[in-house]
Amino acid sequence: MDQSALRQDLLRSMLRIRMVEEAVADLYPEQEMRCPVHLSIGQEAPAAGVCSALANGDQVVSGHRSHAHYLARGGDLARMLAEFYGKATGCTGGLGGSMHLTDPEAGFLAATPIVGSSIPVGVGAALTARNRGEDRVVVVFLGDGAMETGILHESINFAVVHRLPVMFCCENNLYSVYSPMSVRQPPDRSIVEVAAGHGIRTWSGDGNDAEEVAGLAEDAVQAIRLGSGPAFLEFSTYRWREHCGPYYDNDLGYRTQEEFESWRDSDPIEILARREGWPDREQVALDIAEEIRAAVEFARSSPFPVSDSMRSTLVPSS
Amino acid sequence: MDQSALRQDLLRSMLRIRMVEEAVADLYPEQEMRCPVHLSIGQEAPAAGVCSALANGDQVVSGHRSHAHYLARGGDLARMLAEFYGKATGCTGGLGGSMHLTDPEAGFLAATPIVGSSIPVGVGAALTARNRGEDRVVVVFLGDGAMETGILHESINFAVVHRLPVMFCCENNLYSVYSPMSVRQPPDRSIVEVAAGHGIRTWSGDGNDAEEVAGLAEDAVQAIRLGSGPAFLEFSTYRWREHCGPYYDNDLGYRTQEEFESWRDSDPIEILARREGWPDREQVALDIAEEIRAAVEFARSSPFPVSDSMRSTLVPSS
Amino acid sequence: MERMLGYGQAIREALDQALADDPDVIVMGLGVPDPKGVFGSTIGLQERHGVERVFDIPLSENAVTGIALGSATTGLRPVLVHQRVDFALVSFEQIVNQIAKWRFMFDGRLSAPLVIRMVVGRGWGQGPQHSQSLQALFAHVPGLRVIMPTTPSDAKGMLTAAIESDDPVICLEHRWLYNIEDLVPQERYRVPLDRARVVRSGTDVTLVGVSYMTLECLTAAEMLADAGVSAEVVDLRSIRPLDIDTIRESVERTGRLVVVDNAHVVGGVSAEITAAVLERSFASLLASPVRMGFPDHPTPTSPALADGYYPLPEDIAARTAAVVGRPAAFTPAERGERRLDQPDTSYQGPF
Amino acid sequence: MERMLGYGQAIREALDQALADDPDVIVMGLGVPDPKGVFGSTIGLQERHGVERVFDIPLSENAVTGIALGSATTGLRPVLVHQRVDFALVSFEQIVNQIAKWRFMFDGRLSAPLVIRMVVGRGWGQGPQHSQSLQALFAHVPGLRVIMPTTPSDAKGMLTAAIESDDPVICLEHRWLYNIEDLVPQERYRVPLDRARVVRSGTDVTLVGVSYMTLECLTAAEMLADAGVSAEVVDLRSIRPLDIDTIRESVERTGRLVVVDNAHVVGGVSAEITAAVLERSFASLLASPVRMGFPDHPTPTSPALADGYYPLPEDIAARTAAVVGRPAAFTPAERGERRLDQPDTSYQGPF
Ligand SMILES: Cc1ncc(C[n+]2csc(CCOP(=O)(O)OP(=O)(O)O)c2C)c(N)n1
Ligand SMILES: Cc1ncc(C[n+]2csc(CCOP(=O)(O)OP(=O)(O)O)c2C)c(N)n1
Ligand SMILES: [Mg+2]
Ligand SMILES: [Mg+2]
Repeated sequence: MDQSALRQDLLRSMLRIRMVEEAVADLYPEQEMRCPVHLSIGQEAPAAGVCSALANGDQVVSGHRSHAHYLARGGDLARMLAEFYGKATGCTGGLGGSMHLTDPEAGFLAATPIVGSSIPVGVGAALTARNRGEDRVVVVFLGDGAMETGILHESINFAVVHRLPVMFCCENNLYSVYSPMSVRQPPDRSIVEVAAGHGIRTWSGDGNDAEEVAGLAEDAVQAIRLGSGPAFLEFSTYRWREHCGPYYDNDLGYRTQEEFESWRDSDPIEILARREGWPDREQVALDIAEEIRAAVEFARSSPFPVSDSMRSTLVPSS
Repeated sequence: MDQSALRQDLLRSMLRIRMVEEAVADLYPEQEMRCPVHLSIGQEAPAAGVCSALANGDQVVSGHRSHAHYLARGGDLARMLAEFYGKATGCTGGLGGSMHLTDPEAGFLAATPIVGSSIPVGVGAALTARNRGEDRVVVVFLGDGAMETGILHESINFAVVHRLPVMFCCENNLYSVYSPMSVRQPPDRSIVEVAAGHGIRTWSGDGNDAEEVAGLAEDAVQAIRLGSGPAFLEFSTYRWREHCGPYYDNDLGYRTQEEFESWRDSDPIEILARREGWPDREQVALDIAEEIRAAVEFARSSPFPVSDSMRSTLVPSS
Repeated sequence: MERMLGYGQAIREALDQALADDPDVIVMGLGVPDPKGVFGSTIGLQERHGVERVFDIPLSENAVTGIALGSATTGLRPVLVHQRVDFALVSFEQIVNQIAKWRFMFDGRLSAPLVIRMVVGRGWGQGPQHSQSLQALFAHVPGLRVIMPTTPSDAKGMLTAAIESDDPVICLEHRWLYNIEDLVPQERYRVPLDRARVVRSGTDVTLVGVSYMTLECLTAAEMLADAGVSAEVVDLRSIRPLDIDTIRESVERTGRLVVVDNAHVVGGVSAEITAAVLERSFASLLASPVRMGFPDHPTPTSPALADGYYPLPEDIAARTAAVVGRPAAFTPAERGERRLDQPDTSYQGPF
Repeated sequence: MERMLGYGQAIREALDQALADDPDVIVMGLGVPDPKGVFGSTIGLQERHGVERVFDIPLSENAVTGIALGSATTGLRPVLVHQRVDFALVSFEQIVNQIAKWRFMFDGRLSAPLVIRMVVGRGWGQGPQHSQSLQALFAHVPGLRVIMPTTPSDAKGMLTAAIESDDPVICLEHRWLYNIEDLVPQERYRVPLDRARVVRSGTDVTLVGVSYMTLECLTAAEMLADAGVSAEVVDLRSIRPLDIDTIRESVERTGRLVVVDNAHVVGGVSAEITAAVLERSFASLLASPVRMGFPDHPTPTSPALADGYYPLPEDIAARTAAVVGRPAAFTPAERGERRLDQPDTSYQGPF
């Protein structure tokens, strides 16, 4: 793919994530999506860039903030929104909600919201690939907070020992809920450094530059496919809205307005749009808006699940 | 303390550990010590060296293989043996056995045998020291296997973030039960390297040279007391006997006779004895033998605990 | 002096007073000093008591639980806070293998005087991993104390007693209780950690409620009164040790027992209560005890599915009336704008 | 063809046949390929099936449990092995939050067909952290299957069924069962995962045994027979889902129930059985059911203390005789050289 086509794709992917998340934010106050939502507005680039480097059959695993990953990987938009609305047509039939997305056919394996807990699931998927001789890369998305969980370290070590085809992608957005790095991690060591301690190959880059992300991911995926074992990537980025929910929350005072503005000024969509030009932006936006409108319509008009239908088949009972 | 006096102390400490462990090994087949025992024969130097660098008030925490640490720290020998015999006079009154030693008055806080699980306990003790403004260093002994537990990484990170006075001492004896390093950790990264990834200061050295151990521990303890935060030390050493129990087990085939012999030839006691001379070795051995004899006598002749005495006071009940 | 206080405010006051009275008390947990202050229960404590005594933690609940233990066994009195009990499962090994057994296995030479607060979620699509109510898991572990205060005044008094206790205490706080208020004394006081409380007298049947379900039982009792059934309601409060004597005394008077747990029925606390009462009062029972709680599958997220998941007052009333031998149907309580995934309309998620 | 096989050999045969029949089956765990092979249950499997399918793991049980899940949900059939259930607690979050709920919370689009074997320790001073019997913790979690086969032939057949099941299965194996032998068919066969089994018929009382305690119940039943009491013995085998129907059917005939669990009584499986039988068969009960198990404190290490800790056949017989209304004293069974912390004299520790 030539670089311009790549940029167009990345732009479209990011804009789509942005517009979907903004639609969710706009609709959320209606109180019909009755589940927690962790929006990715402002940090669309890692999702778009990393997923652009993936091939059919590759798999993605994520955590609580997974909408962007699901969408960038090609997960079904209408079923995602239906899930937020708690509908039977949702991607988990209304059972999971926003924090439990899946679209296995699209290569989005699973997201679950206990921080750190889904990381080894991706490693296990890579083990399947190895054992079955399937040429597959598994991406595990995680946040800077997840770096503090023991299970992340155990998972990296296992992946390195077994040289598994797994790529850990850390979106470092500086916060875990309202907690800054300073109360959670040492000031004088970077996230790639602690990962590298395990003997895994690392890359890091500007997580608001989707093209840079795509390039690094491309390199890492290639190395993995050549059999060099797992990879770890860190991307610096920033979440614009509140940790969970549709609003801005800079008024809470856990971060400064200046910090927020300086990050907002490096909007990943505008950065790439400036670089590329992007003449048909308006048309792309119109198409996406229409897609979202239809998806919202689908979600709203879908039926709710019925209580008794699921019980017996989904859990063992005597 | 001049270097010769230090060596004499280290020699005495190591010989005492060796002779106690050998006495345990000799008596164990009588089947009166009815609990698992993890002997430290061959790896006495880290215990002796590290503990020689500690002052009154410092505290030690350990895991399943803790006899050497308990003894080097000054834990009560007779009560340890009584514990192995399951007696009421044991250091945990017969409730814990060999894997649950304590002598808080001597500065040996606690040992428990779930691998990794006692590591944060040492960090917590260091937190107490900080909060109470007590000038105290806490040592956490662990094995190479414990490096693979998530809780070790979480514990180091916390200690670094809070700059706590804790010293992690890893005895790398190449095996976790019968499992070699190759199936557990990557070939091309060292144990200090993965620790250093967390931004902790590290030291490493020959774990069969007690004098070297003592020197490194001295340095690290000093740095900690000066407020530079936690330290991580790795010592290479080797366990001579089986993982658990009194016998040799090279016949099992999980390690080679050559490997065993080459390590046995670098006997930590002989290395230092050669360096120092040690004219009164025989007298020291006689004194220790007498101490052991008396301790065994005490342990054997002590009464068993009585079932009903403990229940009500040690656990909440309505 | 007594004032109306919310559940979170009452807890905050207990923590504040403990921090003021004992320099060894510390409070830590994810988000403890943040602007939301764990549903208001820790707001302002760091400013008042300093960053060394009230602090945030890395996302490392397992190690921090061991750190709490290590600090407790060397003299501090830590209070560790989890915004969801589901998160605390990463530290289950520390709690079950170490903390619960610490005093016992070290023959009383060491102890683990610490408190772990855990919030039990409900509503607004908390779903399978954010709304479990896991008291039964802790209730099976000797060495722990497990409490579930229902009212703000009990929350303050029991938490105060928990911090002073030499035993480790697991304190489970239902999220929806944070939306109720109660008269709470201003001074420091203690409520025993092992006593159930009769919160409504009755003669026909004993209703035992766990945490938030006690409130539902009280509403059910009113409905039952209208139907001519006199229900006694017991607020369990203590999960381990269980105060079986209070329950038994009631059941021996009423002859009938309905336990309404805020958790899965199978293998839950309601089974232990039933079996324990039975062992003591077999001859007094006029009917088979009944257990109510959550169905035997994980909690679904969609409000459409959650609606059938939790026992409602009218369900409790209907089952109870049947036990008493006066079957009746009960119309749902008036709830205005409130939907079933909210305690009241002021609760609009997301947590 | 049937041969006498030990428990570990029977398990090994089940694993070997599963590995041979299905290329997606893998076996992993600490020490799996080592010379001791988890009490003999995995010996030689790596040599026969390769290092990619049978392998040792880092000391990272928590991540490896998630790795098992990830491999299971993408097509493998992993069997994860822990030499002690106590160690598995580090992975409790994975089991409870993820594995148990995986199929449910993903609406059946994903599943978690995996088996976790855990050995329950006893004897030779295993003490507080190496001899817990934690089935009640798993039994409270919907989505899991929990089994405790007692005999080698059940161990083989249930493990075979477990590996083929689309549900996650927790298999708890009592260490002392590794010292018994049984006739085991050579071919591959399945024993249902949710059926209790009547292992001795009787008319006066139903004795339900859990795992090793089933053997103690059988001995007690013989003692009782000598005293003129006819005890029916049920081997529970399945902890979740419970086969209450088999027990109820027995209790409705005998009118009396004694449950002997291999675990703490309080909040244990015996409470669930008691409550569930009661709900179905209240009218048939002639006496209050009785629960036996471990006292409500951690397991002490000294053999002197362990001696009073575990229910012995004579204790079971005495309690049962009392329930039947024919109180009697029973003399301990002859045990020769064996001390109470050994299943037989061949067991000389350390594990
Ligand atoms: C084990 C666990 N502890 C706490 C939480 C609550 N929680 C949800 S998201 C989150 C912050 C995670 O931060 P990070 O990994 O940086 O991801 P981000 O939200 O910044 O994308 C926390 C603490 C949780 N879900 N799981
Ligand atoms: C969590 C846990 N898993 C497994 C075990 C069983 N186990 C006891 S000691 C040990 C090996 C530990 O190796 P290492 O840390 O290197 O210490 P060493 O025995 O070599 O001194 C294992 C696996 C355990 N006690 N705890
Ligand atoms: Mg973050
Ligand atoms: Mg080792």
